[in-house]
Amino acid sequence: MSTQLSIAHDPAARHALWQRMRVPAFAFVALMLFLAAIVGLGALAPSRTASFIEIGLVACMILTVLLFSMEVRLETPLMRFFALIGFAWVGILFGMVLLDYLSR
Amino acid sequence: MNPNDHPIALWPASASASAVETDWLILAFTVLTLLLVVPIFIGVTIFAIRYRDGNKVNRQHSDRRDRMLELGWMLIPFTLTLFFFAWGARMFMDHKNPPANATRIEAIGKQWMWKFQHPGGEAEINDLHVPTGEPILINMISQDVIHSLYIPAMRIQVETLPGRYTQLWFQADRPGTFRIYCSEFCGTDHSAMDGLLTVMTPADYSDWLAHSGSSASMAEAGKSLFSAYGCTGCHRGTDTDRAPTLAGLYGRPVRLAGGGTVAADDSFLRDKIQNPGHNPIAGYPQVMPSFNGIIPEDELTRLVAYIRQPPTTRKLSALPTPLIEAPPSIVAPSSVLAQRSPLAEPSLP
Amino acid sequence: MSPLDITLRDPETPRSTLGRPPDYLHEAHTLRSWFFTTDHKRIALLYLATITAFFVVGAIAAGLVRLSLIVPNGQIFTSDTYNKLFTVHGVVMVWFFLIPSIPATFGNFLIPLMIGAKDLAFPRLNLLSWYVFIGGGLFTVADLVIGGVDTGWTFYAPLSTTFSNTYVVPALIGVIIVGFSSILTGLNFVVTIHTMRAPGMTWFRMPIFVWTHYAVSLIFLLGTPVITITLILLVMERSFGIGVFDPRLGGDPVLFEHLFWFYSHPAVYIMVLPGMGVISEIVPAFAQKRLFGYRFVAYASLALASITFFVWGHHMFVNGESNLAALVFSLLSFAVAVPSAVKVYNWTATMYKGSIRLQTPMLYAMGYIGLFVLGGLTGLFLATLSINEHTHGTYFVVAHFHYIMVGGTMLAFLGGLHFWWPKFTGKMYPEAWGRVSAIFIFIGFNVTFFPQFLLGYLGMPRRYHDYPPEFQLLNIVSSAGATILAAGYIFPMIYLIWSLWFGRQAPSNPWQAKGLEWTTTSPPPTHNFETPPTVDFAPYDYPLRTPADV
Amino acid sequence: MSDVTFPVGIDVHEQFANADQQRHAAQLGMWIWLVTELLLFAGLFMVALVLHIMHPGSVRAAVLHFKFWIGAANTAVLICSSFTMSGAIMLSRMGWQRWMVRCMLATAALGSLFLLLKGYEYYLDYAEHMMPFVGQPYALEGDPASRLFTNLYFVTTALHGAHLTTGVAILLWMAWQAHRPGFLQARQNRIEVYGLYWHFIDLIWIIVFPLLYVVGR
Repeated sequence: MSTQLSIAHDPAARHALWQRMRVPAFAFVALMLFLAAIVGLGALAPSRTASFIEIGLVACMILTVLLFSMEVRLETPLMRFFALIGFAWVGILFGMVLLDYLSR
Repeated sequence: MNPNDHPIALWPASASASAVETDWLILAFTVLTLLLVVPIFIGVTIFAIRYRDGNKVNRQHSDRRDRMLELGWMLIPFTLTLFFFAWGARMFMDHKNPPANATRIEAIGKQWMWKFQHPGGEAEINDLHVPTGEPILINMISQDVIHSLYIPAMRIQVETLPGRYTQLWFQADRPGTFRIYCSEFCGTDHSAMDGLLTVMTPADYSDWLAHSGSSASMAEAGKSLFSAYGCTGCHRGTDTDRAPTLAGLYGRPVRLAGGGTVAADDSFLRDKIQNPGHNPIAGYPQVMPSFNGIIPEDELTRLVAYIRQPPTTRKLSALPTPLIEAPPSIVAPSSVLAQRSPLAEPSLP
Repeated sequence: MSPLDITLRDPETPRSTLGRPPDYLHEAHTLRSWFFTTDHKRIALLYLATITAFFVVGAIAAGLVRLSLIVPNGQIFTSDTYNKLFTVHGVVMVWFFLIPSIPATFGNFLIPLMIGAKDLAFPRLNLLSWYVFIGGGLFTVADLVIGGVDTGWTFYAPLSTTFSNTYVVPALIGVIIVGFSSILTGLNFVVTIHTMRAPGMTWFRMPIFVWTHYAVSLIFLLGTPVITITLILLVMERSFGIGVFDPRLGGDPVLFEHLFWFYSHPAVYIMVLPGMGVISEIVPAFAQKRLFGYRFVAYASLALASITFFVWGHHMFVNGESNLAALVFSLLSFAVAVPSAVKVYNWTATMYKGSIRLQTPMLYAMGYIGLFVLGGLTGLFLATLSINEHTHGTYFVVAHFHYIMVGGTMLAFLGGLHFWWPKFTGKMYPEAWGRVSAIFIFIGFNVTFFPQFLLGYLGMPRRYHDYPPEFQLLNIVSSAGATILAAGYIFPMIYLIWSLWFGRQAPSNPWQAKGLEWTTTSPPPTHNFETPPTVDFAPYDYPLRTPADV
Repeated sequence: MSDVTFPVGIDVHEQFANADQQRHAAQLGMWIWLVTELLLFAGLFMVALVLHIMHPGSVRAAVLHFKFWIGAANTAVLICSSFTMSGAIMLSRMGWQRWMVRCMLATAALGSLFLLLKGYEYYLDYAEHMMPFVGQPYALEGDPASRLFTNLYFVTTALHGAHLTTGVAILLWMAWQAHRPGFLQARQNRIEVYGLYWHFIDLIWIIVFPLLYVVGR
């Protein structure tokens, strides 16, 4: 059995936890705000322009999740590369298919 | 190759200026290819012999790299081939822009036959007769799966898609009999979906037309269908009370209810007859019934041919009031598309 | 310099075989030790046996297709049988032989050896991917052989969704399952190459074989999921009529082609790139000379793997794609010529002033170079828009991709099999038989497929069971060539198996080749190296013949 | 017993040289798997985009039938679950194994809530005749193109639901493993790697929700 440290009500440990939870909490709040904006736009002012703004907001949400929740900002360049390459390839797929559909 | 060719001909017959140019393109490209690959073949062979293990030859070399050499054999062949890209692209764009005066033939691909209809209404199965010296535009659609109308003597093919018109054109410059194929695999009798293209002198062609016994031109046939399916009930001449007018509609942009416009081309007209509720048009409530599965593909082609006519020749205002009182949705279909159920997966033995 | 370094630097130095632990083949003999192994080398042999079996199925179907085409009016089989036969050939060869062939066998066996690792990063995942592969493969092959499918390997909608009356759904499900095997293999390779390299094994000390497998793994990872979801949509369409590819509901069959070729064009490079890796090992070994332009060849592999994702539309020039898209796809397709040219010219330059031994693997490699060049350049013909308008859907296309896939992948596969056979099994194959079969395959292949270029330009459409009589002569020539080719395939199957029992014991490095895999015993011990290697030398460090040496 | 910390670490498998290499490999492996997941869903997003372009009107008709507010609530639920998952990861790094298990159970509960809401939404769709493939008459009969988008909605949400169900199952299994002391000492790595998966399923839904429910309204 490993050594067990009793830290039941150790204020220093709790403080360390809150320190660590600051970034996830920030991501949580940011995501909720973005979501509120998207839902608000979609519910109150649906239009073509609103659609483009919504897509922009989705991009912000994706970035937030990647950078802060999934901690890409702390990762090695290799992990960042693999976090990025999927989106780059989605870009190729979308770009080349839309090249056809938008010019038909 | 074609029925009367020599059995060991190594070059296909050609029957249009464009086909001859394609041949020149491929010949010139072959010459370039040989220039690029023959050195490799010779090099591999000579090196394999000369530098064979045990041969006493000078093998002195260093590890130094000539970057220019490597960049050179990367980029020079590429640049040379780009010339052929440009040549091929120019011809391709020519093939996509038919002359305005082209004679228009409607084609329908279905499992497993080709149906052609001349502007005067003469219909043919699998075989096609065309005159020399006149651009021929083939406007085609598939009734079921994807086919591809392939005329090797013209060095051209375009696929026929279900639900959408595609076009190809050519101008034959010598009489003869040439093969037509379907070149996109389309099921059991794919290889039986071929026929003969007979290119005739203009005189022979008009003679052939005169003896082929057509009762009505495409547009005339379309006009009677327009009445028979009850379209005249709403689309009356230039009257726009109940439905948008179709006079002069062809080729114009149409405003959609959802925003944006779409050009009223063949595919649009066909789509509107089949699925009126799809992408509703601005200004009119969607009340038209769907004719999906009710009007067969060849009748659709005739209807579109009728709507495509300029209003003066069509005299829409002189059309009679509805001939049929019954709502169009219960008009007995003359032939419903033979469709197999998507659920008809046979059970494994 | 310690003795260890000397053996690493110069693999010709014999190592003591006394008192060494049993190698991976002789460590255990139970069935359980094979079917539950996590040793990458044993899994590679499981794959080898499996894909050979699939190859035999596909080859028999090809033989029957060529048999049928001897006569023009299709009297030998009914059209349905013929259509099912070429579908068996296409589906089995593409999905169950060519795509896994080199990566799953040689890649699995050699990547850890070449980078000096004990195993792949996820050995259990590796075993799982074999089970997934054989599960999906047997499912589909059983469906194809017992029931039959007549859509061709391309499964174009709406033929496959609505109009075909054959057993399409099980075949699709099998192909979807096999896709996961590709993904897991690719994932394992990428992680292994990134994290498991021996100390000192930098990126530019890796053999080109590892580079090409890295590039292939990226294609597996970035392409396969798209074909998986596309085929899932196809299954849904056929089972529930969801309509995404059904024009009667406003769907678009051309969208299927886009999604299909987004994977299936890069899949060509899944087949070709590993072959290039094999050739890049064989040519320096049998010329005893460093690979010319190593860095260019390495970068060219990555360039091919990325450019290939931009060119899929060249399969659709006449399929209703927009003119602009056709122009762009055509231009980008020409760009593929650049990295391909790099490889071919660099292999040729490697032979220059080498010390060349024309043993079996080298014969295959030379054949590969010739056939790949022809296949690649006819690819440029097809990428030229107006030539494509004539040759699309004809035997010209068939000949072109067989030059790439048989002339390329198959010859590289056989070349690599002979090259590494001593390492895999510890036995030498009979050299004379090897050379005879290599020559048979080269001649048989050309007699089979060169006439098909002519047939295609003459206008014979592919997948035709009943063709016009004027094409008969060339078809007979082609079928005759297929007979020679078949003989060339049967020889190695016999003498390689024979060599397992009767072959001469192989030394650690029979070809005096460089590379970490030749520094270990033949066959290697279970954990690949008796002592973990440290690398401080360049790849392909064959001796330079500087003026001082001559 | 609940307020104790445990040493954190991993058992090294034999093919790896050290724990760092193994940790690195596992992390990279998961990222690569997520790349393939993204491209899997990208095929569906591509179809959705093409339908948006080809049939804007029909797509709008279908979108107006989808349960916008349930979709929005579900997005919020997943964002909350992402937060609890982050909590579990942070706690695992500090060695607070008991609290970590609680966070994992909270995450699994939120995931299940999502699935329940999704199930209810499917029920409402069924009741409104928005499930044409089950053979019932379809609410938008005159507009066949809208059926495509409706069907795509079911394929996409079902595929996402399958991923989430798998995720919840793995989470519960890991929580069960972690209820004994010593989990973090041998397998702390697993929770990190699993966390990436959970966040990514969340990210996929963040794309799915606007693409299917919001854009084109």
